[in-house]
Amino acid sequence: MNKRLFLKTAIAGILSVGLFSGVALAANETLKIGFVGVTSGPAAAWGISNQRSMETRAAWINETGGYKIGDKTYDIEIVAFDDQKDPKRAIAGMEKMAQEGIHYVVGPNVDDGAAAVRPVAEQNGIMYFPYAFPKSLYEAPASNAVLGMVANYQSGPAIYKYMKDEKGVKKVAFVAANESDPLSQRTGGVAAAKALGLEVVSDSVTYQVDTTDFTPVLLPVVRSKPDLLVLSGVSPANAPQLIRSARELGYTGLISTETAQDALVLKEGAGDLANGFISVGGASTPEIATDMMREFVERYTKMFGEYNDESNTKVYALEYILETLKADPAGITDAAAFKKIMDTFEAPNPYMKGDAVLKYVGMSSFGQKRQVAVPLVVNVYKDGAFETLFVAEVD
Amino acid sequence: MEQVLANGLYLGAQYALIALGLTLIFSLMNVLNFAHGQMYVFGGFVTYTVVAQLGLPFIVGLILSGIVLGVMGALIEKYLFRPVIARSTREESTMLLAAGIAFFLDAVILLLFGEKQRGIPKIIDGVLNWDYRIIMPYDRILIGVLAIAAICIFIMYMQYSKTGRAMRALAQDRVAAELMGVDVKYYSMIGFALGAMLAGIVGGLLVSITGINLGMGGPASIKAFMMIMIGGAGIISGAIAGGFILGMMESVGLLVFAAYGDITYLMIFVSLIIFLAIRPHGLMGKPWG
Amino acid sequence: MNIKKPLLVIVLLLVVLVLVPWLIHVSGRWDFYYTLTSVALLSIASAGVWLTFYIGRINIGQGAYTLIGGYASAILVTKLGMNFWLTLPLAGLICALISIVIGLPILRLRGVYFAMVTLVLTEVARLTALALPITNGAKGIVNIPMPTELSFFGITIIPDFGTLENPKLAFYIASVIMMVLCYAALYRIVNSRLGHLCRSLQQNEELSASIGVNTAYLRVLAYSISSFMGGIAGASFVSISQSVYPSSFQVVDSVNFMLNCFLGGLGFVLGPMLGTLVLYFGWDLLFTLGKYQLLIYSSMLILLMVWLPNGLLSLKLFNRGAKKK
Amino acid sequence: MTAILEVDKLTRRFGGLVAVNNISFDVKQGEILSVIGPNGAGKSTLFKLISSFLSTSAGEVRFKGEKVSDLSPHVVARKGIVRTFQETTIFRSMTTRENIIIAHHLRSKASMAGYFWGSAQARRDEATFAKSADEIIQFLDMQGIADELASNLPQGNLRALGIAIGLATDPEILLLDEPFAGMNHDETMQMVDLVRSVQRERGVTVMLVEHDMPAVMKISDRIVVINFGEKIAEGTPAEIRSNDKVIEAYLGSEDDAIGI
Repeated sequence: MNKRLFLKTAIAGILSVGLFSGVALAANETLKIGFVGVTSGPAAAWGISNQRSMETRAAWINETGGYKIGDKTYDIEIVAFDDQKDPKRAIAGMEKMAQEGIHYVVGPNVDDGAAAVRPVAEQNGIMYFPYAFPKSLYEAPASNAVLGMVANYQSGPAIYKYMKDEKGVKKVAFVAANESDPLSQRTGGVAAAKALGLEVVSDSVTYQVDTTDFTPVLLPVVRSKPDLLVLSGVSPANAPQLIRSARELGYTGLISTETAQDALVLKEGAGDLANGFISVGGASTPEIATDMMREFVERYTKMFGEYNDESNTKVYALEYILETLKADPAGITDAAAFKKIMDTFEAPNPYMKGDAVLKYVGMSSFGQKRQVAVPLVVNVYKDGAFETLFVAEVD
Repeated sequence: MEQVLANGLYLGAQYALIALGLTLIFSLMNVLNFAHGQMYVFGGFVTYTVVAQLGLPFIVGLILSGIVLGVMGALIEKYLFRPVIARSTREESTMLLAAGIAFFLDAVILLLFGEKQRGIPKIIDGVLNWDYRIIMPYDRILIGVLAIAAICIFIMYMQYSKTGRAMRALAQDRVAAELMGVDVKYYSMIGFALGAMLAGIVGGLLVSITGINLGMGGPASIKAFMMIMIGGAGIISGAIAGGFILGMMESVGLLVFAAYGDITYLMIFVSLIIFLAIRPHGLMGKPWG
Repeated sequence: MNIKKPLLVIVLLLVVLVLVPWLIHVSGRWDFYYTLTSVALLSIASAGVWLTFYIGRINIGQGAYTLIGGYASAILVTKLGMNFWLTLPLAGLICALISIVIGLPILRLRGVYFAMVTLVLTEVARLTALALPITNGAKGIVNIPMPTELSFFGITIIPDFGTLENPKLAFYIASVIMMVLCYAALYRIVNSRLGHLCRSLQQNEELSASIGVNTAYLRVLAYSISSFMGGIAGASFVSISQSVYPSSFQVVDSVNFMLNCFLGGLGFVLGPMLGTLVLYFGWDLLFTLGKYQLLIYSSMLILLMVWLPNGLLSLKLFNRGAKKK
Repeated sequence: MTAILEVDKLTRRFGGLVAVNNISFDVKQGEILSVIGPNGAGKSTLFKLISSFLSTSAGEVRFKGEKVSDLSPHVVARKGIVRTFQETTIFRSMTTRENIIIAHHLRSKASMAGYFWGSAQARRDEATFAKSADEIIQFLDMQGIADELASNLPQGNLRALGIAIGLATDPEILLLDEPFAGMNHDETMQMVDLVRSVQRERGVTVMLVEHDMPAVMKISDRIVVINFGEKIAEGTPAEIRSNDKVIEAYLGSEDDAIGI
């Protein structure tokens, strides 16, 4: 009896200590930036490249003496939460960020998660930078989400126009996984292609993300004889397989996507068949990368063993947060100040050669400035590396 | 049409091989191995490591995948499933264990092999093109043939070897087999190892075509479950039939429903439910399970 | 015995409505409100799964009903402008009705066959949500308003959540009250003749039929109660996240509901509640482990299972007062 | 004695196989009727047809003149025809008493909602059942094992429990599926007495399927013999013993199966 009582008390004690003492003691001059995204399970690749970009940059800043905002210098700490691609967990992650007193969060990676965390973010004054495209996240009355990359309905038209003008593309086909994000992107892509006067020859074929053989999926698409095959919202895991199957079925036209890809994955999965594949990237191609970008890639590779080209597009969100805070230090504790300065904020882009600047855009897509202006870099894959096809800007 | 059949056959061969291991384990121990897909992924990564990182021939990778997974399966059976089965009041409890193992393997795969999609270079180049009626790359044909060969070897083994016969007796009636002097513990372990080994070999085979990533495990398990339901749980021939049927359904369905893309799989799933409502034990299943 | 039962409910209510908020207040861990709200709602859905276990069916399809419930409530609120609190029972009823239609044919299946069909059901629900126009397909339904005021003859019963200073707390209170009600109902079912009949079904369906139990009816009844619980849990989640997507509830959720039951113990009414608490909270607490989170989490799951194959509640510590069986 | 149950040209096919072929016989009020036959003769199928666990291919079963074949098992049970099973089938994780109480379900008057809310009727039901269960326990002399978990009971007790479950439903006809299987001589004789007392003291008509010849000869008022799905003989034990067709049928099977 006594033993039981003791055990029960002990367990209760351990539990309550575990539950209620998790508040980390905030050391002076540490600036916490959150990350809520998927870093385990099937979609782990999306979140991991994201989280590692942030951690690389943070370690770099801390190693070189910290980041100066206003008259204080901060160490940057990345607080990461794995939402397992579950919108319910994503909410818990955002709550955790609020608990840690964090006001700036990168993520979530998918549409449903980004929509689900909105109430929590707005109630707790958190600005978050999702990698999800639905316009409802960024249009008023929503106010706390900032699109962290170029949306497909922005990059799509640019790519298709280039293809139409430069490569004589007339007929386009779309394939997408039957999940929310890719399907939404396909709808956007089809609309953009039609607006340009292109003929859409196939836009209804979908596949399960767990498909192990894409030949049956692509058979009807290839038979519709498009000049350009668009892989809407394709994940880096599926891209090489789709390319390979299409080519093996005798498809000779162009293939493109509006998501970021990894060169090594393409090389391993499709080999030479991937040559000519067009995708969207950041700024790490040799033509436009600055020394800082090169150093970033170097540090990332050193820290994690292997670089992931998807990170090119994901290096920006943290940079934007820090630069904007620098512009108005009040933002550190107050998202309202951050929002205010967003309209006028401007800083040089350290990662890309030329006179590109960091600023917030999105007036034409969302009616308010709720998107980071990252260069729209369109790459083409060639023998294990990307080459820049053209660079465009989004307003 | 020829193309559709060829695609269906190729898909069916790989599916059947995945389902075989799962159904073997189920027939012997009544365990629905949720971790089967993860084992398949693990096998794929072993072959990847051997071929792409160490530069050894494909066949070495394939054999090593089988061995590594076989050993893993034997250990899992001996130290995890056996004690749990012995002590649990409801045998479904093993599902939690199997799911725990699936999570565990997911974590290990992520830590060991990373989050990226991996693949190895094509084993043979070139595409068979029969008058544009059947287009089939040679490596795909080779893998399809290897898969069918593996299925045949497995059936022969179950039919004619002493171990195979013992396992079949065990699958039919555990108690009777025990009375007949079959070492139930030993053969359960061998059976689990064999099932896991099959998963590893499929992983190794497919890494050369579709590549591998850590997300493929869970969905692969679910697909394999569907196949063994179609054929009848715990029936070897049922699993093979289920694999080929699902392969054909996908191949045909994707062509027929191409215009309504989003509903192809919905159709496949709904027809599976209707089929089972009419035939509650699958094509050739026994009324057990 | 009869006096003890209401007492138990009151104690449970006191714990969740007074003790927990007090602890949260003292410790300042406000984020636990959401975590515990999740636990409450997920354990309602798991309670449904547990009930199907109780009639001897492995249910891996609860995710389908949480999703249907979520969509039902979202559509009623956004398209018809109904009050959320009315859509909540309606969502449950819609799920129960659908489950009757689906359950009639599939409940004849047993063992792994039933388990697999329900697993496929979750995927069917997701694909249907993607394909239908009323669910808004891939784009989901977003910007769902907060629960509004519920009044009765001018008396406010539930305030408008949108105007509350702390909607988090309001959601917590609503969820835990629902949870306590669900578990009280479950306890009542299990300890009444209804429960004995369910147990007879679990142990031997043929014998049950031959002593005159309408097994088909009882199975469908239990399954529809189970789906009702799934439906209200799903609807509540949707109102918290103010959005619903086809991927809001997936196969993983269905599997988790089942695992919650296993972990807590299939033989104990409070099993699914404890299982949900441990599994969900466990993951949250291990959050500091970073990339080793899943590894440690799954290892602990395996060890727990090897240690206590019949669930946490089979531990002697908890079983002091239980009847010797 | 009047016929309480009429089996009329009952037929059941499984694919090409005819398991029960055009069988007709009557069961009279209050008697013990045994159905015997070699293995695979179709005895169990016959039972399943009578209790509606299987649907018929042709013919029908009438209970007090009313058709009772091709219904649901629970409906047939409700009418008073209750079947126990070939396997020692009981509710394994309930105690003896719980087994018996649950088996009273047929007599319950409360609705499902009544159980849930614990209505007055439901409480009256429970009290009645508990009392009746005590009586049955007493009647079958099971006081010693009343609170024992059924899965812990030895073979002989299980069979008695099966009969107790049958009794609890207050049947008019009890269908016993091989009640003596796997028992030694003493146990069998005890069981024979038990079945006899059920018939005499409770007025239950008993129909049983059995292999054990001596027991059948001892217990039965009348016997129906089937072989290859067809009825080959019907009569008192004495008549059956001297029937040529029966001896012929049994000569085909193992010697000890006859036991005479």
